[in-house]
Order: sequence, then structure tokens, then C-alpha cells
Amino acid sequence: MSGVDVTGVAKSYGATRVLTDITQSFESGTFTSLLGPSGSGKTTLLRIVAGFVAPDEGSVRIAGADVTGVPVYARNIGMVFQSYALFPHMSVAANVGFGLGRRGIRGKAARAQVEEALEMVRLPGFGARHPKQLSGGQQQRVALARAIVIRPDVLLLDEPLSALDRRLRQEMQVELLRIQRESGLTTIFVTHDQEEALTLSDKVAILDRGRIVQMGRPAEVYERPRTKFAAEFLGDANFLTGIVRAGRVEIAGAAIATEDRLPPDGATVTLAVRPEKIAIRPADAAGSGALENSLPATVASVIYTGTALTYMLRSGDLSLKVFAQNSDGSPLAEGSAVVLSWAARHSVSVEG
Amino acid sequence: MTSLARIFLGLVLVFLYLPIVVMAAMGFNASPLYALPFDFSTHWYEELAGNGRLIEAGWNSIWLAVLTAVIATALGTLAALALWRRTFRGRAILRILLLPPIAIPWLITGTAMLVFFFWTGIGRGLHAMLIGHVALAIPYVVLVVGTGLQTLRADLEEAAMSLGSTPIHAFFRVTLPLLMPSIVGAALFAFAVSLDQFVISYFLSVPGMTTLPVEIYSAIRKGFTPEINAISTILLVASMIVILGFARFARPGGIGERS
Amino acid sequence: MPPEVGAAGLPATRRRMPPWLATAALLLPSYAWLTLAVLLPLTAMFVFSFLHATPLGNKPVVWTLEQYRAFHDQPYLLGVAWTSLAIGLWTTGICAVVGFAAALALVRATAGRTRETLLILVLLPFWTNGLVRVFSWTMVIREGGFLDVFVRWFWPSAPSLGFLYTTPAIVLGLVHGYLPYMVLTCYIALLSIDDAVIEAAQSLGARWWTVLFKILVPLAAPGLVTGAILIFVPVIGAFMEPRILGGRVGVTMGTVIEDQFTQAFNWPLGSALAFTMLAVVLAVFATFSGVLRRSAAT
Amino acid sequence: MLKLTRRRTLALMGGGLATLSGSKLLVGPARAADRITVLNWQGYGTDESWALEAFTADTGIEVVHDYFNSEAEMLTKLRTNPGVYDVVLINSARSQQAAGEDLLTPLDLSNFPNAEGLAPALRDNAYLKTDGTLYGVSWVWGMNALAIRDGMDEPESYAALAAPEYRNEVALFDDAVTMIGIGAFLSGQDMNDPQDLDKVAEQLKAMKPNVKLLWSSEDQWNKAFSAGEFDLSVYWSGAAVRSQRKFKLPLHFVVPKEGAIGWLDSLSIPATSQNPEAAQKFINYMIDPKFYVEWATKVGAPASANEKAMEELPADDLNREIHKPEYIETMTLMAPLPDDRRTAFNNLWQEVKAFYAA
Repeated sequence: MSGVDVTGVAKSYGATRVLTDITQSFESGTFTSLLGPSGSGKTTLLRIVAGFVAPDEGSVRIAGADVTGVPVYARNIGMVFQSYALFPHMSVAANVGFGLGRRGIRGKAARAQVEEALEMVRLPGFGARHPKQLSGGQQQRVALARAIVIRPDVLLLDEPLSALDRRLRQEMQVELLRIQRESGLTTIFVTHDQEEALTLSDKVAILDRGRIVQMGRPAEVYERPRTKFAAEFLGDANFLTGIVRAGRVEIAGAAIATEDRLPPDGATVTLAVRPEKIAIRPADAAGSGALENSLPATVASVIYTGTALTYMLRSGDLSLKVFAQNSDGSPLAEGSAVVLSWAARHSVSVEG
Repeated sequence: MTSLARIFLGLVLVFLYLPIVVMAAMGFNASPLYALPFDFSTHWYEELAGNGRLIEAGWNSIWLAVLTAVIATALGTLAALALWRRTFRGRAILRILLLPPIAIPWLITGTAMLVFFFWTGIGRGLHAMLIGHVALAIPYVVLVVGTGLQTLRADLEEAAMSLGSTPIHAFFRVTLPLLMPSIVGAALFAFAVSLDQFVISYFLSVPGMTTLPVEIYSAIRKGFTPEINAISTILLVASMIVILGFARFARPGGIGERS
Repeated sequence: MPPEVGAAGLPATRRRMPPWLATAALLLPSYAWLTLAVLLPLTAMFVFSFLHATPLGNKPVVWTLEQYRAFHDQPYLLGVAWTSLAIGLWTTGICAVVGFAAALALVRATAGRTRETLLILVLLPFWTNGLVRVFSWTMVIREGGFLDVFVRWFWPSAPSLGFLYTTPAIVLGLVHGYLPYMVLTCYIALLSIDDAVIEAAQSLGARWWTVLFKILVPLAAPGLVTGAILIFVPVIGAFMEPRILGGRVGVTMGTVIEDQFTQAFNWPLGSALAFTMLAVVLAVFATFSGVLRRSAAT
Repeated sequence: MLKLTRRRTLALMGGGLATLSGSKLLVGPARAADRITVLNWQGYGTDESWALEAFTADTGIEVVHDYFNSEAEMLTKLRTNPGVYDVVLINSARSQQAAGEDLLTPLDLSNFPNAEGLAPALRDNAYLKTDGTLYGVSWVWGMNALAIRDGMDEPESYAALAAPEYRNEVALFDDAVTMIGIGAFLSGQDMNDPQDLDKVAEQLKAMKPNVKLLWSSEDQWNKAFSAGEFDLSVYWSGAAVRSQRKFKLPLHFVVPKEGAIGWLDSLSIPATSQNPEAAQKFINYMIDPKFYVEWATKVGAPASANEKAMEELPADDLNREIHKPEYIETMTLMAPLPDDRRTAFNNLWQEVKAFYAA
């Protein structure tokens, strides 16, 4: 069963096109991240699902029912805002119980559910306090409790962790995941933090200029990016553009192998290779013949970060980046000649 | 730091009340020319008690101010919501249109109203004064409530709606309580604008139906007696008692808190 | 009758009011009222400003732009305008500093009932007649007035500190009359400031002036701007305070305009001056708010 | 009290609603047949409560007042409130203007029995007539000249206003016509039609070091004088009597050698008056010597236009001492001014004030 279905949704503000023909299913019970730079339309999409923004075209279904024309307040959603948006004039319990009251649940039943929700976010007994008396992380949990206590059909999170400091953010990521798993709510999470998206999500959707360019499991999207943008936005990538010749791609004099299907000879293609997938060795060292691709290069610079090394290299006109483990404690010197090698399956063909 | 702040507040209050104390004291000074040295007398209060015209003008002023405050605050708050919570074409112009009633000297506005009300048949009288006072107070209310709205986060209303509140429910449960300090402040201003308004009242009042400021304004010509100090003092003390009493017994958080 | 109930016990979907209609419904009462009572009459005055003479009585209607040449034909008006502008800036500036500080003190150093009571005490002087207040000031600051009496209690041979009939006297009266606006608007703006923000800044090692100028002043900016509008704009046109407290020096745009309406019965010139002044005030605020927005954005 | 206030609230609200819906109900106070409305300066004779009580007791006519703060405003009120006023006070310099705009009713002096005592020069004054028809009953007259603090030398000329011995001790009347008139006297010109305004300006600007304040109301004058703000001032003759008698202020009124600026106030009946008969009775009462004597001795008044009334004052009365009968012939009355001259006067006075302030 589908949690949320978005079909053919488009939205413009004046002449600016914010979303273009979005069609996507968010499966029931899954945690999906909408990931993209600012201006990519991810927040607009979330607000269309919530009902704060009406799409120009297309429809939105939540739990099987078409809600396109239904206002926010009749949609049964739960939402956590970037700044939490706790009602400052109400106690924590009144905040959490607010949505229950709107659903006709009051009195003892409401109190029990509020306490249960507060326990779930590990703030039992905080009901009588006021939001002002809570820390940022605690306010975050109250906002979450307020959104889940009403058992919404979908839980919408609008960059809820961005206002927290790094340590607290990591802690809350764990909490969020636990609570989502326990409650089993269909969750849509907007973020511009790729690490957060990868850590939390069942599915990641990458948005670029108003389109979803790729959606899938985090590993799938990371390992097999479909576009240059996806490869670049989620992690780092080297892009090698060349011409197809006999099932390989000719780049800087080398013929690069890939396992992806290639267009016919003569076509131009771009391959993405993740920097950590490339092995580096001095040109005069013995080769490891196991890897299909190899490319001679020169070290342009080295960035030393303790556990790892980042090499910036040049091979002909090409600039490349390689991440290497700092395993022997002596990085290769700048200007030294090296050979780069990687497996054919790590050359991923991407769209421009 | 806190005690320094309190001392500063105290000094501000001394500054604000210095002429008020002088005003009250002069109501008890025998000299009709406010001359010193001070010579205690309740003469002016006795005179006032027999001055039905001044007392009636005082009552007129109070009723006019109360009605002005109620109407202007209600209308102005609605307009502020539109001007600071909604986007629409012409918003900037509508905001600018609030300024002429404040910027154009009241004398001109009053003259303009007199002529215009004469042309349109609205005429003069308490009803005309009410129309004028409300119109003058609305810009103040809109600007004060607008300030409150600007500093009040919009996502609170969205949060309420995401939890099932209709816009109207969200307004009454979330926006209105949080906006209360601004609304109460705006109402106090609207009240003051009306209570202190002499120019427009002066043009729009009819013989025998005036307000206190009109009486005072007319009196500048000929005898601004300490009776005026007496009635001003009574008015101030009465409003102090009423409003501080109200603050005492109203539910907490009316104007002082936003949490 | 039970309310209609939609999915999951939520209110049923009714057809949404189109947004423009809701906006119009919110605006209409105020603007209809304003239009009828102020804007249309002022439009009539604006039209009058293009006439040769006041259009009452059996005067022929002659259209002219001569009233708007007043600053050219009567160059001394430029000096008067400058005086008014200076008085307006001084008054607004002093109100901004004192009012902001008082609002800050209210918000940060008091709470609950005390705060409520103090705020009301700040606003209450507003409820007394402006004219009476100004007259009271004359009694305080004139030679041999209360100020002198008070000082001579401690130092019998003190020279007179009276400064009635000077520009500072005008500014004093105006500050007294308009200060509560600034206190209230700043107070409203400062109320929304979270303790956490200030604590966070202090925990990051911010000194008090950093907190003041980087956090409190920008956050209170909407209040300062509204306060400045509510003060600067009417002060430019004020005439009671200059006339009563200024004596010989109390000649401002406000008194000149007043004279045109009362003594000279020259409404066209009076309104031309007033609308010119309005244009200048709007220009000042357009520039000022542009600068402010830019500085707030950085 | 409660009942009254509730009714007033309802009237206010009802009035607001009625106006909004375009109805003209409830506009203006109800008018009774035996009630008249007088438009005048506040505290200027017609609103003395003892006089009104006597008048109402005599005639059964109730008198209500509305006030103006400038002559221009008086004219505006007349124009924009047809039917509201029954008696209006008009300075003779403005009578022709008002009559020319058809704001006034022609008067027949035979309807005013007390008019027989009026000084002929005032009664038949040309300024009160338009095309030979009378529009105003001359009521009181007075002079604008100088007032000086007791114990100081009497100034012989208006030149004292610029004399160094009064440095920072002078108050001027904030009125264009009066001040231009003084400037005209000092430069030897006709006060009603000075040909050389530059010379007038020169004379007035020379007073700058002496000028402490510009007064615009008697009340302001009294308070400032009693506080010792100034010693020499341009002042009204009638006000000088009141200041001395009522407030015991140490001053005396001086008419310098250049003469005084005279004025004549008359009472007229607006063309739209609903009750001209009652208005006539009231005006007749106002020129009754009995009323005048009481007003002048109890309160202090300008000079009555009624010679009989002046004669009934005690011989040593301050008012009689100041308003000598010969002044009626010698003083120059303020004349009706054409619009452009009035504008020129106002602009000049505005410029002089700006010069004082700078």
C-alpha cells in the first residue's frame, strides 16, 4: 500500500518554475529523504504534500485518498518544523495534546496518549513545563511528540535538525530513526545534509531544479548515480568524458572499461568514478593486475588529514581526486608519477 | 545590570510624570495664572463641580475614546493581519496609505474633514467625531499590531493547521494570544489618540456637544484655568485606577508576557 | 447539532475561500473607513493645493502650480524646513535611544505583574491632554520655574537653569509627548527575543555591546522603525510644542502650515506645504528603510 | 448618570451606523424654536453665564455657543454649517467679505431698540455696509497698542519695541495685520495699505533682539506676564483692562504717538438663521447698557459702541480711562483687505517670524 503518491505535480511562482512534473510514490512505513541544494524545490514539494501550497498541476494522494483539494487541517499529517514552532504560550502537555483536541480526544484519554508520546521521545514527566524552559534538543523532541501523537498518515520533517549543534544532531538522528521505526510512520524528511540523508533513510530522492533526478535506497543512489548532479551532490566524483570505441571509452589516450551498457561507437559518454574507489601506486611499483582500468597521472597536491589522504592529480588535461587510507604513513610526494587503477564496475555511466 | 536597568526605568518614569505632577499640583494652587509661590486651595475642584459643561465634555471624551479604541483595534488588527501575513499586489501602497493620516498635520485633516463631511452630508456631531477618531487611530493600530506580527513567527500558525486547526481556530488559539501584548498596546494608543484629539474634534463637534480637549483648546484663547488641571487630574487618576485594577485582575500574560 | 467531521475526526473540508477574498475581507473595513474619513478629504485638500485661493466663498477657481513654488518664492521657508527636520531628527533620535533602553530594561529586568504595571505607567501619561502637559513644562523650565526653585533649595544663589523659549525646550516637550510610542513598539519587538539567543551569544564569548548591536538592535529593528515612523512623521508637522515652548524660535513647518490655515486662510499654500513635507518624509523613510533592510540582511 | 451615559453611547453608535449607511438621521442636535446658537470667540461677552441666565429668564430663549479661534475659521464655519448659527461676531474688517458671500442677513436698526445709543461713527460705519445695506450691529470696539509693566517709563512711540533698553523683554502679538500695521506706523505709511513692504519688514526685523515671545491668546499673555517673561508688549485694550482688574497684573495700556490700531466688532445674523427674531432680541440685549456695565465692571470688556453704556460706567473706571471717546474719531480702523494684500501681509509676517527664529 502506498503512503503518499504524488502525480504530475508542478508549481511556479510567477515566472519561476519551482517544481516540474513530479511523479513519485512514497511507500507506506518508509523513511524517505528529499535531498537537494537550496532552491531545488524540496521544501515546496514537502509543503505541497502538507497542503500549505496548492500545486498548479497534478495531484497528491495520502493513504490512498486524493487530498489535492483538501486543506492542511483536514489532511491528518504530522509535521515538524525547522524551528520546532512550539506554541510558547502553552505547556509541553498542551502542545502535544493540541492535535488530539482537534480530533475530539480530550481528558483522560488525551493525557494518557500525551504521556505515552513524551515517553517515546524520552521526556516523561515534562508535560507541565513551558517550551522556553527546555533546551533546543528537548524542544525538538516535543515537536516530534506533538507530530506523532496524532498518528498521522504521513510524518513530514522540514530540516528539523539543522538548528542543532553537531553532537546533538547526531544524537537526534539516532532517536529519530528509532522513533520512526517504532511508530512505523510513513516519513518524508527534507534535508540538504547528505550524510544525514544516507544515515536515516530507507530511500533517498535527489532533487535538482524542480525535478527528482533519482530515487532509491541510499547505497543504490550512491553507488550507481544516474546523473552527474546526483553523483556530485551525494558524495564526491571524478567525471571522465570520452568517446565510445569497441565497448570501452577512450579518455586521455586510455580505454576505460565499464560494466554499464554503452551507446554505439562514436557517442560521447561521461563516466563517474568515486575518489575512494581508485587505487594509487607509484609508477615504478609493481602493478596489481586485478583491476581493469589504469591511468598514468602526476600528483598535483596532497591534503593530509591524519586518517586519510586526498590526492589531487593530473592526467593530461584531466584533473582527478583520489581518497586513500593513510596506511604506511608516507604520502606520495607532489610531482611524482603514479598509476591509478579501479574496477570496471566502478566506472558508472551518468547523464550530463 | 538588573538594578541599573531598574534605576534607568525609574528615571524615565520621573521624566514622564514630572509635568503630570506639576499639572496635578497646579490644580490645587489658588492662582488662576499658575503663579508661584504655591498656595494650597481646593477652589478649582469646587469650581469644577459646578461646571456641568466641562464635566459633560469629559464624559463625552471618555465614551468617544472607548468606542474609538474598540472599533479601531478590531478593524486595524484585521488589516494588520492582511498586510503582514499575506502577500498580494498593492501591499506596499496600502502600507504607505497609512502614513498620510499621521503625517499630514491634524489641522489640515480636520479642515479637510469638515469640508468633506459638509459636502457629503455626514455633517458634524459625535458621530462625525467618532468617524474621524477611528480613522486617525486605525493607522496607529495597524502599525503597532504589524510590529507584533513581524516579530511573531508565522510557522506557529502553520504548526497549528498541520495539527488540524482551521485558519480561524489557529488564529484564536495561537496567533491571538501571542499577539495580545501588541493588541492591548494598540488599544491603549487608540484610546489615547482619541482622548487627546482636539483639532479634529474641534472641527467636527457641534455647539453644546464637545469633548474635553475641545474645551481645553478653546480655552487657550481666554482662560485656561486650573479647573482644567483638576479635571485632567481626576481623569488620569481614574484611568490609572481602572487600568491598573484591570491589569491586576485580568488573567496573567495579558500584556506583559508572550510565554 | 454535531459539527461535521471529516477523516480521522478532523473538521470536514469545506470549500476554501479564495485567498484574495479573504485578504479583501480583512482589509476592507479599515481601508473603507480610512478612505471615507481621511483619504478622500485629504485628496480634496491635495486638489486644493493646485488652486490660487481657498475655494470657499465666491472666489473664482484658478488652477495654478504657484503654491508648490513657495520654497522658491519664499526662500526663508528652506531655513524653517531645515529647523523642523533637525527638531524631528533630534526628537526621534533621543526617543529611539531612551525608548529602546527603557523597553530593554522592561523586558530584561522585570517580569510578570511588575512589568505589566510599569509598562502601563509608561503609557498612561499619554492619556492626559497634550496641551496641559506642554503648559506644565513651561512652568517647570521657565526662569524662576519649578526647576529653578528645586535647584535653589540646595544652592540658593544658583543661576537660572530655565531654558523656556529655546529649541531644546521644544525637543524636550516633543520627546516627552512621543516617547511612549517608542517604548511600546520596541517592547513588542523585544518580547519575541528568546533568552536562549542571548545566552548562546554570551556562551560564545560575546561582550555586552556585541549582544546589543549584533542581536538586540537587529531583532528590535521592526519596533525601532515603527517607532521612528510614529514619532518623526507627526513631529515634523507639530505646532503646539514649538509655539508654546519655543517662543520666538518656535517657527517650524508645523506652525507655518497652521498659520496658513488659521490666520492667512490660505488653504492651497498650507496644503501644498503639507504635501511637500509628506513627500520629503516618505523619501526619507524610503531611503532609510532601504539602508536598514540592507544592513539587516548582512 | 447611568441612563444618560448609556443613551449617549447608543446615540454615538447609532450615529456612526446611520452615517455609514448614508442616512442623515441623527445628524446634529435637535433644534428647539426657543434656542439660538452664537458663534464667537470663547469668553467674549456673549457667553457670560449670568448674562445668559438673565436673558433666558427675560425672553425664554436659550442660548448655546460655538467658538472659533480665528476669523478665517469663523467664515469657514459659517459656510459649512448652514442653519446652525443665529448670531455671529464679525470684525468689521471681515463684514463686507461675509456679506459679499451672502452669508449674512440684512439688518434694520429699528428692530434693535437699544441701537439708538450707538455712536454714529460706529453705527453707520462704512465697513458694516455693503451697497448701502447694513449687515452688522456695532457692538464693541478696542485698540491694539502697547502695554507696559508698571514702574517703567511709558513709551512714546512703537519704536520702543526695538529700543535697546527692552532687550529680550518684548512680546509681540502673533497677528499679521496688527504687526504690519505697526511696521507701517513706524515707517510712516498707511497701516491698511503700506506701499513699501520692505520698509515695514525692516522696522519689524529690527525688533529681533528684543523679542522674547509671540503671544496668540490673552491667557498666554497673562501667564507669561505674570511670570515676568517680558515688560513691554503689543496688547489689546480690552484685554489690558481684564488683566489689571481680574488678575491684578501690574501694567498699564499706552497709545503711542503714532496712534492705535482700532477695530470694531459687530454682531450679525447669518443668512441661514432658523430663528432671526430671537437673534435680534439677543443682539439687542448685547448692546443694552445694563448688560455692558455689568460685563465691563465685573469681568472687563473692550469699549462699548453704545455711548450711553460708556457714560454709565463710573467716571474713574479703568475702561473709560483707556477708551477715551475721542479715539473713536482718531484711531484708524482695520479695513477690509483685498485677498492679494492679505496674502502679502501674511507672507511678510511669516518671513519676519522666520527671521526672529533663525
